[in-house]
Amino acid sequence: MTHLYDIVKFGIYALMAFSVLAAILAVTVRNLFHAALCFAAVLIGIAGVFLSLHADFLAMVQILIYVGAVMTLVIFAIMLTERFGDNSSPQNNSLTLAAFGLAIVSLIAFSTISVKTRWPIQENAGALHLSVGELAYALLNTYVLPFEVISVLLITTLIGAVIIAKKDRVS
Amino acid sequence: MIFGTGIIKGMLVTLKAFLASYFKGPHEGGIFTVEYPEKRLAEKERFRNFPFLLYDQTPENLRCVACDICAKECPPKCIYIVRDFDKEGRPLKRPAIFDIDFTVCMNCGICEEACPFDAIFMDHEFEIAGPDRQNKMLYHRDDLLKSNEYFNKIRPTDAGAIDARRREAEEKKKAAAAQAVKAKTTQPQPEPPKT
Amino acid sequence: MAGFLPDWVLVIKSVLISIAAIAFLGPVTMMYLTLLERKVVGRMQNRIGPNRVGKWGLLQPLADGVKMLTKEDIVPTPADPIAHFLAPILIVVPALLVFAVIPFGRGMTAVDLNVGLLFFIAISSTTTLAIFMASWGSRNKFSLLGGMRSVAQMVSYEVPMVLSVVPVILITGSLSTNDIVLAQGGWGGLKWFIFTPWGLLAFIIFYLCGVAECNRSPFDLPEAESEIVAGFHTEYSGMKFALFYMAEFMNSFTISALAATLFLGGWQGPVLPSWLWFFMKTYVLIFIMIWFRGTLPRFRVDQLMNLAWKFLLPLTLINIFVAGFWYFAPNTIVRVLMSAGVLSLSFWGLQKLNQGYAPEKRVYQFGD
Amino acid sequence: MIPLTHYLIFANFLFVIGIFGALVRRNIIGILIALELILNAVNVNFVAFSQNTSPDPATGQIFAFFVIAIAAAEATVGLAIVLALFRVRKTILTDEIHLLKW
Repeated sequence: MTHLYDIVKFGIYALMAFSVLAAILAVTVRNLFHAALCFAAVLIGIAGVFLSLHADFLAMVQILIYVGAVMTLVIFAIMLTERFGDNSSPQNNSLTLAAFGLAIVSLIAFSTISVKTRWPIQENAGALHLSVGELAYALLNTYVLPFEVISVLLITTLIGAVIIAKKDRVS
Repeated sequence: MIFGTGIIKGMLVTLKAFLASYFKGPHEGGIFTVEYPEKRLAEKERFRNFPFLLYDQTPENLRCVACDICAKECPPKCIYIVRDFDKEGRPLKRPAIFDIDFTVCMNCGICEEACPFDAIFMDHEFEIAGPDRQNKMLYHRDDLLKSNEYFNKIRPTDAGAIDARRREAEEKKKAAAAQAVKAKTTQPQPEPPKT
Repeated sequence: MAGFLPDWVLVIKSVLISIAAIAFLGPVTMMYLTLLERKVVGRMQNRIGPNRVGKWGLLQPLADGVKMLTKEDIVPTPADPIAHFLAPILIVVPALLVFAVIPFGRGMTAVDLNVGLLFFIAISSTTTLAIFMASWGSRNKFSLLGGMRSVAQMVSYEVPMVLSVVPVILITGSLSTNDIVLAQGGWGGLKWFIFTPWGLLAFIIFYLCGVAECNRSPFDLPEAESEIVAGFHTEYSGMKFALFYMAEFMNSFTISALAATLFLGGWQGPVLPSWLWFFMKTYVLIFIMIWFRGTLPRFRVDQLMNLAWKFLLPLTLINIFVAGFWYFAPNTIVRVLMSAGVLSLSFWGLQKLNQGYAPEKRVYQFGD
Repeated sequence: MIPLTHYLIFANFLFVIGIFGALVRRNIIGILIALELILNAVNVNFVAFSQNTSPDPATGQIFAFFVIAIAAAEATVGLAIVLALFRVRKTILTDEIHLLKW
């Protein structure tokens, strides 16, 4: 069975590399529509990573909400605001070099932190599978308050977004 | 009116048509398509397609006398006739050349009505295809010839009426001829000329 | 076999077998669904439908396939090459992925995920992305219009579809499609959910939204031939168009299969083998979809949206409430009557509410 | 299977790319995409930690749900603002929007 684990492990690392590459493309590609598509690829990659962490309900929710809904929103916004001719203007401003330097520095800093510190790893670390029932139990018992607050927040966002984006009635 | 009943009523109509197509005959709402090459619908008698020339018994005794009336009457002018002459140059009552250009002919049937000698009629045979327009679709006299039996087969009533009329004219002519012959025989001895 | 295979090869072999089965089943069902559709719609219009190629037209799909393959594949010059090229692929991928979760027979589910149903809904919601790419990539106003319409329709019909599935999950207590089918096994395999009041209503709503989800018949506004040529797949020809066509038919198969699984008891049935039951139910539902196509005219955009947001959505919310009551109420006739009463009352009420809908007078911004 | 640190490094990469994108992009929607990237990186961290270190693995995933919900809400409002802005200023490039009042 070890060969199978190796194949699966290699698959996951490939998925991670694919998502990082897609993320880099999503940030640097000039044409915004392609950037949004690369971002969708990153989301699906991350859903795959969630699957590797045995969080399959979360992976499905991620695909459903992010790729299904948020991407639709982003692409609608891109379509409504993109004037055909102007995607030739350089997408990045003068900060590029400074931002790149900051990025590299912070990357190194975070990585050393995450590698150096000894995290309190549980012994049955990767083995436990979480059933949807336990998840629901946690969501509706221990975390019921944030659950209700989130629903209120979503309603207000819904109404707020409609009001902001509504064409004001020509009186 | 409850929300979905209109839709259900419409659906039942199509379901009835769907079931009828399996169990009903062609005239009670079933399928009436005739699958053409294998099965055919009989043509109506007065169905007109391109004209053809008629001959009695043998292709030699053509009914057409090259009177050129049909060529004159033909609206798109697609008939071309040249009279036949015998060796001494005397005109004969036969066409040497009788061409119909099928690409021009519009199957109107005026030539059939105009022909006083019952020589040209509209055919039922419509599956005509030629490799090219110029020479293959220009039908000459021999291609147009068809027998009287064929004419009776495709248009029994018209052919019957025409044959009856011709036979009757035949008898009348024979009777007249016989009568004329008898008249000639009864007075062979004219009185001697008065001196 | 010489020696027994190491166990990891067995695992891979079983995976490959199920992949091969689905890769074979998908396109073949698609081909013969096109033939079934043309025959049935033909029979409804008193004509025969294709019967030239092969015995009863059985080889017609092959002929269509060859035609599609040999057709020239035109890419419009202003088109955005990447989006234009990727769109048909990204539409077929979810259509095929979704086959993994459908229980074809007693033990015949390719991948028995314990989040099977959510997998189905999540994957079928990614097709909006591919439709966006197709409509935006081909830089053509018809396809853009078609793309916008179809995405608006798919998003607004996805909400009632997902909510209409919640009662089934609530009653069976699990998201896995296999458990759902097992839960409908009582009365000798006939205890289907459709025989409960909330099940019937949820089935109708799920099925309607399913038809809208694959842009078929009464909801085929996005590819309305008469209005916007062919919607988002206007600029496609040859093999790419065949992929769109295949995705649409595979979606209609999977939606009918899932509706059969959730409400008609999947492969549960008294005597016949389990997979036969499954395919019979699915094909009955596909026949109904084709029947819709043979009868109903196309919806207007506002009727489409009203139906989804003002009629189906409130109905599903009430349905979830009734299913909750059904779950806790004792198993007596009172429970049936009450839930049936509440549901029919709400159906009638909502229909009355929607009756008086007169579209507000349009305000023209520029033309007075 | 896969040690925790590999997940953390993956999340760091995404996080850093997100920050770089947010700083560098001129188009507001580009910035919104970068922001979503950062939130996703945070999600990966949540789930990785909850799977490997916390006694009750559900906590991480629950927080990931909340992050997804808030990210969706934030994206909606952000794009509504972008549309309103585009309607007024006909452009959504950040360096062209520098006047508070017209």
